[in-house]
Order: sequence, then structure tokens, then C-alpha cells
Amino acid sequence: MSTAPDSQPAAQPAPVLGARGPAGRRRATAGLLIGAVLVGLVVLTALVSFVWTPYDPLQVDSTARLLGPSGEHLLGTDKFGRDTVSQLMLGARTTLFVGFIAVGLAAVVGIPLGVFASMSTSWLGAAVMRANDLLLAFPALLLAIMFGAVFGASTLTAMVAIGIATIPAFARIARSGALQVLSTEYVLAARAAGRRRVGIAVRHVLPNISGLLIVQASVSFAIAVLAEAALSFLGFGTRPPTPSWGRMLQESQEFLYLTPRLALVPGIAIAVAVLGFNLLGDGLRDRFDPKLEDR
Amino acid sequence: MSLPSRRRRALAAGALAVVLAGCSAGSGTSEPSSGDPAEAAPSTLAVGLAAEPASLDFTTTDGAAIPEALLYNVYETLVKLDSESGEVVPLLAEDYEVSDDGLTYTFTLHEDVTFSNGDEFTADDVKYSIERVQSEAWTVSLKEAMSIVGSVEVSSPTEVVVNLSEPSNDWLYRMTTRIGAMFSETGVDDLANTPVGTGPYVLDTFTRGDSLTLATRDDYWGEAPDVEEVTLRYFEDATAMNNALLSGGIDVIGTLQSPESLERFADDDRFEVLEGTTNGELVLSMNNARPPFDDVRVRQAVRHALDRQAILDTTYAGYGELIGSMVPPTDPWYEDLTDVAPYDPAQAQALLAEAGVSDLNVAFRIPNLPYAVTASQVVKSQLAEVGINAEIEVLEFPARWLDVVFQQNDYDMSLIAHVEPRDMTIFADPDYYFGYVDPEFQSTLEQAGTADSEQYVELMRQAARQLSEDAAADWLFVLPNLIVAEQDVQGLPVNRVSESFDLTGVTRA
Amino acid sequence: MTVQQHLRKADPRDHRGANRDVVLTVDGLDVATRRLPLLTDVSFRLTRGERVGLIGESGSGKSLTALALMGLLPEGVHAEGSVRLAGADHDLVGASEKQMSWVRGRRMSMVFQEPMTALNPVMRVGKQVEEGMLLHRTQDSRPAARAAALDLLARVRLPDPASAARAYPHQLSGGQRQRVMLAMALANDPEVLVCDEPTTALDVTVQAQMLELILEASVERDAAMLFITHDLPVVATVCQRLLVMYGGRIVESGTVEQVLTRPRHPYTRGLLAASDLELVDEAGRLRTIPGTVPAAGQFPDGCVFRNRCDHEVDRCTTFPPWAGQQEHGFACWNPTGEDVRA
Amino acid sequence: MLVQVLRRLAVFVLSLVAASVLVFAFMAVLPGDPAQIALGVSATPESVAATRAAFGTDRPLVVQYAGWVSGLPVGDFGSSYVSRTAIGPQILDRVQVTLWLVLCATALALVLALPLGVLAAARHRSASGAVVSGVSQLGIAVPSFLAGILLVTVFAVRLGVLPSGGWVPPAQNPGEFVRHLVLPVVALGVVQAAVLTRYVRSAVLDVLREDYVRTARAKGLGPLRALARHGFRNAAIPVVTVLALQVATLLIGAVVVERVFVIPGLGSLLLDGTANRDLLLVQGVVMVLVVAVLLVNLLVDLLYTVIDPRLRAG
Repeated sequence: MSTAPDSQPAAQPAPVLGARGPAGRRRATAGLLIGAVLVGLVVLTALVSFVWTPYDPLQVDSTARLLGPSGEHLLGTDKFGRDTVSQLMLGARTTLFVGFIAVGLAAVVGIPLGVFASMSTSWLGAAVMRANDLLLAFPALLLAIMFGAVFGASTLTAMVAIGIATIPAFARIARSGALQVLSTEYVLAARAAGRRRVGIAVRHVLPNISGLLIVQASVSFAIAVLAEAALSFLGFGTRPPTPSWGRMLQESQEFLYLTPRLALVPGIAIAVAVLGFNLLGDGLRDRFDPKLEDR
Repeated sequence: MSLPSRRRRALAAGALAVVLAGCSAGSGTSEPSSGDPAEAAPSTLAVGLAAEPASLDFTTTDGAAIPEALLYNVYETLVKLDSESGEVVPLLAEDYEVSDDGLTYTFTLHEDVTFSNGDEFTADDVKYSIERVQSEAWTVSLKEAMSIVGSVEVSSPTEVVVNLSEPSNDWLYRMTTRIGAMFSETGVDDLANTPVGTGPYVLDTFTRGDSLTLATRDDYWGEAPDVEEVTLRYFEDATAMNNALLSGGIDVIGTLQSPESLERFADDDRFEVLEGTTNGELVLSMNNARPPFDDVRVRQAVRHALDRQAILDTTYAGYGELIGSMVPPTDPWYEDLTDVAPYDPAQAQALLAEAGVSDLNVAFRIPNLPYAVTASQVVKSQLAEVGINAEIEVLEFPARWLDVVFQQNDYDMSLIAHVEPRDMTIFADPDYYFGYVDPEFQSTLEQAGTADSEQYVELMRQAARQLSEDAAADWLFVLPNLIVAEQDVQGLPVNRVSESFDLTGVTRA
Repeated sequence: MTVQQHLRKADPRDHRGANRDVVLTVDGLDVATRRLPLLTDVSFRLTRGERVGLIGESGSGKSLTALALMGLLPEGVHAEGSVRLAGADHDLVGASEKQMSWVRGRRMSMVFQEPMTALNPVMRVGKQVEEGMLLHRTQDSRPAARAAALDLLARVRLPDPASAARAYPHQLSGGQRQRVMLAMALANDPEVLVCDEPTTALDVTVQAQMLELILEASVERDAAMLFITHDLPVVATVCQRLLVMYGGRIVESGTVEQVLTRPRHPYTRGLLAASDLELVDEAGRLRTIPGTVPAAGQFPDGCVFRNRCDHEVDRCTTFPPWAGQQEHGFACWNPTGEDVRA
Repeated sequence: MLVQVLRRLAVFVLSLVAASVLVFAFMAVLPGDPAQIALGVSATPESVAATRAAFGTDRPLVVQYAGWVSGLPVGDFGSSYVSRTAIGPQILDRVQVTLWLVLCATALALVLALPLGVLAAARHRSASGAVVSGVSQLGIAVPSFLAGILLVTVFAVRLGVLPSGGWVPPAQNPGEFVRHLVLPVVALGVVQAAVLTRYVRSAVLDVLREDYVRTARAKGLGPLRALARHGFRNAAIPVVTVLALQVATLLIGAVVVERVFVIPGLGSLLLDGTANRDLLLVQGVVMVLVVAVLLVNLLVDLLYTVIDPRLRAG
């Protein structure tokens, strides 16, 4: 029977029609594409900044303060006479760095916790999820302010705070995804074949929830970028002279009347990055989430 | 541990400085319905200020915001500092005399002065107030300035004699500050919430995190102020304060926190911009007690490496004044010492070479105050030009900066404004965070303290020059006092040389 | 004008005579997305009280046919052709939402395949049954609707209808839910009942009871029924006539007896062979139709079945015309069994 | 069902206790001696010791914790180390302000997001749906403090139609109260509305694809009626979840917006307290915020059981 094609009519629903039919799919793909391009732009900017910036981003030049956009300084200079483009490029690095560390931390801690909770039948699994819920009561900003108060505010405390606050999101997604995978027949088969839990987690669960996790990572990244900006604005984030978009925005506040450009440029940069990661996340979700596929 | 009294005073100066200089206790504010320009009656005024008082009791709570609001307005002193001339002038004392040996001060008091609780103000209250400063009731460190008083004698209800244990050129000046405030024995029960003084204003309401309202009282002994109700609104955020003025929420920005926005107001017919001066020297401190800044040549190199005008331009949009030592231009012994260590990177490099240091890395630990954050970045960049790498580390102010830099002295370089009046004495304190120990400088100041007034000025001048030549620190500039007010507001205290935001002379046309 | 006259007028091609009233006429129904044809030229008729089975593998277009009749096609999927209902003076294809709302649940109702998801989980069962009656005003008051709902629930043999009415769907078993679905579908005594694999999701034991109920209900009301299934024994029990569907087309039709005993289309034959558990091939394996149902748009040109057919001839590259009558015929160039063409 | 509610309440109380331990322990790590800070750096050791005794910070941590936590239920948060005044009333004052802000912003977010989200879902293939989706994406990408700053610049400074910030209690002057509330609520609410719109959209889209909505349509309900009668309640479940998460975000977003609009709420109290090392105050405010979030979670969980009968099973 196994060699013969399966003619059992109940076999597979043909994934033909979709409430999100071709048009919806096209739009989702467009979103994914725009998201990928925006994120790519930010990443590229950050990468290029390692080898080249138009000027030294930290070079203070009191003779070149508050210059308007020109051929020499494409987006002008700030009150220190620093080149805005160069600052922006270095800021992209900070932004991505914060995002990577925060999301990475959340993923590294959250995913194993979630998978563990999904597989554990003892009280420990329940306890992990309860602790997770409790952590939800400490939003990133609150944690960062507390961390800043205790350890002194810095990029590090901001990253760690944002990361810790993002753990529950990953743990939840990992747990619910894992529960779904664990109830599938091939996992039951693997169990029946005597495979150990860790083996199942690594062989079956993780690969199957990776799509969900990538989506979560993308969305969390967007949130981390916003959180870093807000923290820098409040003075709990990145410390000078390291440029970050949030800090650029905060520093440029007093120029709002005379040189609004200084605030708008980092503001737009933040919006672009957040938009990019969100669109990317949404697009990926449409790709990965089977729920949206059929019917 | 018992610190020498001078150390305590010096520390006090520092503590005060950092509080006034920053946005330590600021908070939100609100605009009253009366803030609406259409409704604003001429007898009310709303002033935006940065730091909110943590409490209303300056006898036990440190911080510049309390005397800023209450001194001269609610509490009065025997003598006050005139904000125009910077001179000591009589207030509650009609007149005063100093004996030739400088030990005895005789004050003649105004008659018919009453406290806001109705009690009469007499010589007994002066004795009570001065002795109270010396008692346990006062806990703030500034009280040390009163320890020089030996005894207070009441010779009549309107005459009081103060005997000092040693002559002082400084004591009368200190009497213009909060420690000279006159209290009533029946009015000290709830100082944190209900201040009782002889001033023209009484506290109307204090909404924490928001504003403080002062109202005139009917039985004031002197000339009643023109403005009947003043609301002091506290803004943590400089931009928010600017916006409040622009949108009619307040009438005056008491101290502009964002100098770059000044142009916006200068261009606007509705507003007048007042530029005055302060006592706030922006000190770039170098830890004299440990390498590399234990070497005078390295310190001098730093001074030569800095283009202070550029720092001033960036930090305060060019407002403020270059000084060159620990003396603001309003002090009698001020002299322009900017040429002691002019901007000269070549000279700086030569000095560094002479000292035998290269690839210098220094810990530059600054408070998270806006001006320090800005200025430090320029300093860092300029030092890099001569091969000094200053690693900026921003510490939260006040708590962490005080802890790390001020108390543990764990820093190479720092940056903060010292706004305490006549505070060159802090350099004479060997335990102060500067780590500057120079017996000659100490003895010069000691002599000055007891010298006659002419010699006093000369000795102080000499001390200031020595400080500068020793490069005990670098003095970037003196902070400007920038006030923006609606055109009809007159008589604002243009110079911030006293502790008070003196409202008594303010009028609205 | 009687219904009968009306129908004659509506469908002049009715050549079968008037011994039974035609209630539903589907003629040349095409369903497609913007790019893909999904159903092609589907035509059939249902007469009063007639029970017609629609069979075929998954993906052959059965459910889509049902949805097209109900006007419930998913977004982006459009129908062309004609679907006419007795008593309705408009074609259901291209009818407005308002017109369709009048038809749905009143003239024509549907029992869905999946009882677990087809009921609103947050609404009490009784209310869901009442809703249709109140909507179409077949019961004019809430208490009347409630009483009618209880009666319906009793008639679909739910034990303790009163408590069932108060229950939420999740508190009922799959079989019970499907009874509720049936009760809802029958609430307004529709002329046409469309059942889309109503027993597929149920346990075997429950299936039989359910089938009995459905049969009973349609007989009782003399309602026409389109019964979709892939289960041939079920079809044999319930239906009188059969439509065999493959690749979005009806490939064979006839009475149950005709189709099941003398299949003409190779596909029908394959289906029968695959469902016969006693029939094995030379190697002793169960018979199957080779290959799988292609995805929509992947069907071959010409005869849609030719890539899986062991009877393929040259002419199969063009789609075979319908042979025989609408009620009994097939679409194949090279049919099995007796050749009606000859 | 009662058992479930009781169990949920027990979890809530346990979470409160765990949170209080966390907050207390965390604040206990803070460097710096409150007594020293309160007295200024030059205070004598004797007076520091005396103040320490007065503050009670010389007691063992466990005793301090017990003292602190036992006061919480009755609103006794201790006395501030800085202002020496009771913290409870201060927090109460500020809570009222922040509550107005958060509630109004939530209301605004709902008023905007529900119709827009439904529209975007119902028309997700048409241009109007795409516009709503696109605008909401942009709305999410703009930091709320930037939105706030821009709002002030336009409406307060340029046009002068609304105050730039500040707070007037409703009892004092209802008209001014509203005028002062508009911009901060818009800054806070519109960004949240953008987030919520997207969740409403996807929840409604999901529900529209549900079998029971098709069943309802098969009964003869029109598309909107089917959605309204059968879809909303089901869609409410994910939306309520998100709303709960958003209240937490809003509470924290309020910290930022209060800074921009100079509003004396919990956020500014928290920031001031942090800057002044007003340990007990910060501890109190953090605790209040955490309790608020936990409380919202509790309410939402209870709300689930109202919305979804499936969760009522014992």
C-alpha cells in the first residue's frame, strides 16, 4: 500500500483556494518585500558604517555647527558640527546591536523555557509559565528604569532590560507552537519509537516552530528599536558619545523650532526600521502560519 | 569621623552646586486656567523653573530649589544680596555696624515687622534664628558657616549684637543666604509644608510634581510687591518649558535650559530675552591625587588642549563668559585669567611629551546633566587631537555621580558646575574630590579670611591666579543666566548671584 | 401560475415531463478564481423529494458546488452560469446579498461537514437554532421560536432537548452537534437541503443514526436533497440518483443503480473498485485509482481524467461531449461497459 | 466556575507576593545609603546613623520587607526618604492623573481601532482596507514621544489652540481638564489604536474564515450581520488579550508622554524618584504599576470566562 498512490479521498485538502487568494497573497508578498528591503537598508547601512562613513561620526567641529544639507554634508550637521549622515549610520549599528542582543537574549532564554514548559508534565513546567506571566507585569521600560537606577543606565542595561522583558513573548510562542507539534502524529510515532524528550525537542519541535519564532523575532526587533528610542529619550538608554537614533532625537529636541531636520531625520530612521521589521514579521507570518493558508 | 569644619563647608558647597546645577528634583507641572493669556490678570505671574523642591524645609533638606522659591519671597534675612550690583544691602536690618576688629556686628532692626502667622519680629527672633542654625534642628551642612558665631545678644527689641569668635570677611555674605533666614519660634512646627516668614509672600499651594503658588499678604511691613500671585511651575524637560511659554502656559522662563532655542524667542516680539550671569563655574575637574593628573604638566596640557570658546558655543550657544579660574565676573576679586592657559594644542603636546606620557587613557566620569553631556563630548574630541583618549562615562545625577566621583574620588576627569557663591575655598580642602593639596594656596586663603577688606580682595585675587597657574582644574566658563519673559514683565532678577529667585521687584506693566 | 408552470417557463429545456416538480436547476455553472477554473459546465436538476448524491474524491469540486449553490463562495472565487430555484424569480448566480439572504436558510439550507467548527462556540445551541427562524420570520416571537427550536432538537433525537438548547457547542459530542446542525438546516422547512459530507467527521456508529435522520427529514418534508460524500455505501443507502464529479466537472450521472452497477466512466469505475474491499489486483493489493487528484489548474487539457486513466485514447485531448441524457449519461470518449453511442 | 475564579484569585495573590519580593529585593541592591543621601554628603556620621534609625534602614532586610509589605494593602507605602512625607497620598494623587490618561487613551484607541480594524478586515482586498492597514503600520512605527512632540509643536505652539502640557484636575475646571487632556491622550491613544487596529483586523479576518460564520450566512444572515452576531464575540477574545497587554504598554507609555506633556502622574513620580534615589518612593510606584498590570491580567482572565463559555468548564 505504501508504494501505491494514496487514493483515500480524505487524504489532503488541496491548498488551492484561500480566503486570502492570489490577490491577498500578492499583497502579503509585497509587504514582505518592502519589509525586507527596509530592513536590508538598515542592516546595510550598519555594515557599511564599519568600513566607511562620510566623516568621523564623533569628530566635533565647532566651525561647522548646524550646517544645512549640502553636497559636503548630505543631511547637514548637528550642534557639535558632526555629520548627520555619519551619525545616522553609526546609529543604525547601535540600533541593530541593541535589537540583536535583546532579541537574542529573549530567544535564548525564552525558547528553551517555553519548550520545556510544553513538555514538562510536572509542576515545574506550570511554575515556569507562571513565572513567565509574572515577568509580563514588568514591561521593558519599567525594567530598564529599575536597572538604570541600580546599575546605572547604559546601552547594556537597556539591552538586557528589553531582552528580559521580551522573554515571555518567546516562551509563550515556543510553548504553544511546541504543544501543537507535540500533538502531531509523527511526534507520537517518535515517542512510540522510544526517542527521548530532548531528542524530540531538537529533531521535531524546534525545526517545526522555527517559522513562528522567526516571526516573533522580527516583531520583537521592532519593539526593541522603539524601546531603545524611548529609553534614550528618557535618559536611560545609550550614553554619549555613542550615537543612537533615540539619542539623536533627544539631543535635537531643543532645535525643534529652528532646525527641525535634526529631529526628523532620526525620527524617520526609527520609523523606517520599525516599519521594516514589522512588515517583515507580518510577511513571514503569512508565509509560515498554516492557519491562513487553507480555505 | 569628625571632619574639619572647612571640609564640611566645602563639601556643602559642592553638594549645593550639583543640586542647583542640575535637574535633580524637577518634575512635571501644570498650567492653571489663569495661564490663558486672555484671562491673565496683570497681578499674576507664572514662572517656569527647572528643579522642584523636594520639600519646603531648607533647614533639613538640601537643594537649591527651596531657597530659590522661598528666600526673600517668604523668608527674609537681615541683609540681602542685591541681584543687580551683587552687593550686600540691608533688608530686615535697617542698618548694621561692624566693629573695627571685625568681631562684633550690631544690627538695627525695622519696626513693625510681623511674621505671616501674626507674630511680631523682634531681636529675640534674630537670636533664636541664629542659635537655631547652630543647634541640632538644622541638619544641612551649610549651617557650618554659622559656627563662627560666638554669641548673640539682644540689647533692645530692635537691636541685636552678634559676636564672632574670629574675624571673617565671609560671614555677612553668608547671612544673605538661607542660613540667615529669620524664623519665628512659633512658626517652625511644620517647616516642610508650612513656611512662616516675614516676607511679602506666603505659600498658597504646593502641588508636588507640579507647581508652587505664592500669594502676597496684607500685613507685610515693607512695600508690597506688584504681582499678587506668583506660580512657580517646575519642568523636567527644557523643551516642555519652552513650549509652555510659547503657548501661553507660563509668562517667564526663569532659567532657560536649552540655549539653542533662545534664537526662537529672540525673534519673537512677544518675548524679551534677558542675559545675566551666575555664580556657576563649569569646572573640568582633574583628579590631582592620582596619575596622570598628579603631574601639573599633564593638567596644563589639558588646559592648553581645550578650545573653551568652542565648548561654550556648543554647550550654551555662545552665551556665558570665559573665566580662567574659580571666580565669576561678579565677585570683587575677579580678574580675567583666560590667558593663563590659552588654547594651544602644540603647547599641550609639548607638555605631554615633557611629562613623558603618551597614549593617555583617562576615565571621564560626568553627571547626566544636559550641559555636562554636551560639553564632555566636545572636550573628548579636543583632547583626542592631542592624543588623550577620554572615555566618557555618564553617571546618574545626583546619586551615582556623588557616590563615585564626589565621595569615592574614583575618576580621572569630571565636569560639573559649582554654583555656590564664593566657592574658591573648596580648592583649599585637601579631602575635596579635586585632590588638590597646596599649602601655599591654603595659607593665602586663610590670611584672606581675616584680612582687612582691601587686602582681602588682593589675596583672593592672588589665590585665584595660583589656582589657574597650577591648573588645579580647568574652568570652562561661567554659566549664563538666561531668562525669557513676556514683554510686560519687568524687574526680574537678571543675575543669579543669590540663592533666591527674587520676585519682590517684579512688576507687570 | 403554479410552481410547476413557473418552472417550465424558467427552464424550457425541461424535457423530462411533469411527473415531478423540479425545484433546483443548475445549468452551465462555472466557478473560477481570476486565474483558475475550478468548476466547469456543471448542470443538474433536483426535483421535489429527490435525493441526489454527488460523489468524487477530495479536490474534485463537490464542496465548491455546494457553496456555489448557496452563494457562499470564498472571496475571490466567482460563479457564472445559472442556478435557478423554484419560487425565486431571479437567478441565484449573480443574485444580490439581500436576495440570497432570502434564499439561504429558508428555501435552501446546508449541513456542513465539520460539526466541531460549524457551530458558534460562544452562543448557546438553542439560540443558534432559533436564529434562522426569527430571521426569516417563520416564527414570529422569541418564545415561539424557542418552542420550535426545542421541537426541532427533539425531532433530531437529541436526548433532553431542553438542556441541549441551553448548552454551548463544546458541551455536546460531535454527533450531537451534527444533529443540531441538521435541526438548524431543517428549521424553516427548506425545499432544498444541501448536505456536505455530513457524516464524514462522525464515528461509524453515529453515522448510521445520522443518515437515518437525514433521510427521514427529507422524506418527511419532501425536500430535495443534494448529498455530497465520497462514501459509496452511504450514497447507496441514502440517494436515488448520483452525480460523479472529477476535476470540477460532472463526468457521469444516473440512478444509483445505473451508476453503481454499470459505471461508464473509467473514473467512476475506479472509484467503485477502490471502495470495494474485496476486490484486489493481481498482486493481491487493494484496487486504487493510479495517481492523485491534481491541484486546481493542474488538470490536463481535454479530458480532465486522462492522465490517470488506463483507457486514454487520442481523442481524450479534447473534452468529451456529454453522452446520453442529463439524468443519465457520461462524458467520456472511451467508456467502459456498453456503448450507448452505438 | 467558582472554583476557577478562586483558583485564578489565588494565582493573582501569589503573583502579588512574588512581585513584591522581586521589587523589594531589586531596590535593596541599589547602591547608596538613603540616609546619607537624604542628609547630603557632608552630614556627620552620628546624624546619618540617627536618620538611618528613623528610616528603619538599619533593620535586617527581612524585617524591612515585612514592614513595607504589610503596609501596602492599606495604602501605607512608608515615608519618603527625601521629602519625609507619606508616600501613599502622593501615589494616590498621581494614580488619579495617570488613570485618566490611560483610560482615555484606551477608550480612544478602542473607538478608533474597532471600526477601522473591522473595516480593514471586511475590505481587506480593497483599497480602503489596504489604506487602513498601511496607516496603522505607519502609526506603530512612530514613537509616541515623537508623536507627542510633534503634536505640541503643531497644536500648542503653532496654532495655539491647545495647551502644550500640564494638568488641571477635573474637579477644579472641567473645561480646562479636557483641553489639557486632549494632546497627551491623542499622543498615547493613536499609537495604541494603530497597534490595536491591526489586531482587530487579523482577529476579524480569522473569524470571518471560521466555519460558524459561514454557517450563520447559510442561515440567511447578511455578511455584516453574521459578523456582528457571530464574529465579534469570538474576535473579542484575541482583542481583549491584546488590550490587556496594551494597558501595560500604556501605563509605561504614560511615563514617556507625561515627560513630554509635563503631567504630574505616576510616570513623572517614578522618574523623579529614580533621579533622587527616593528608594521607597520608587519601590512604591513600581509596585503600583506592577499591581495594575497584574490586576488587568486578572480582569481579562475573568473576562475570558464571560466571553468564552469553553473556558468555564470546571
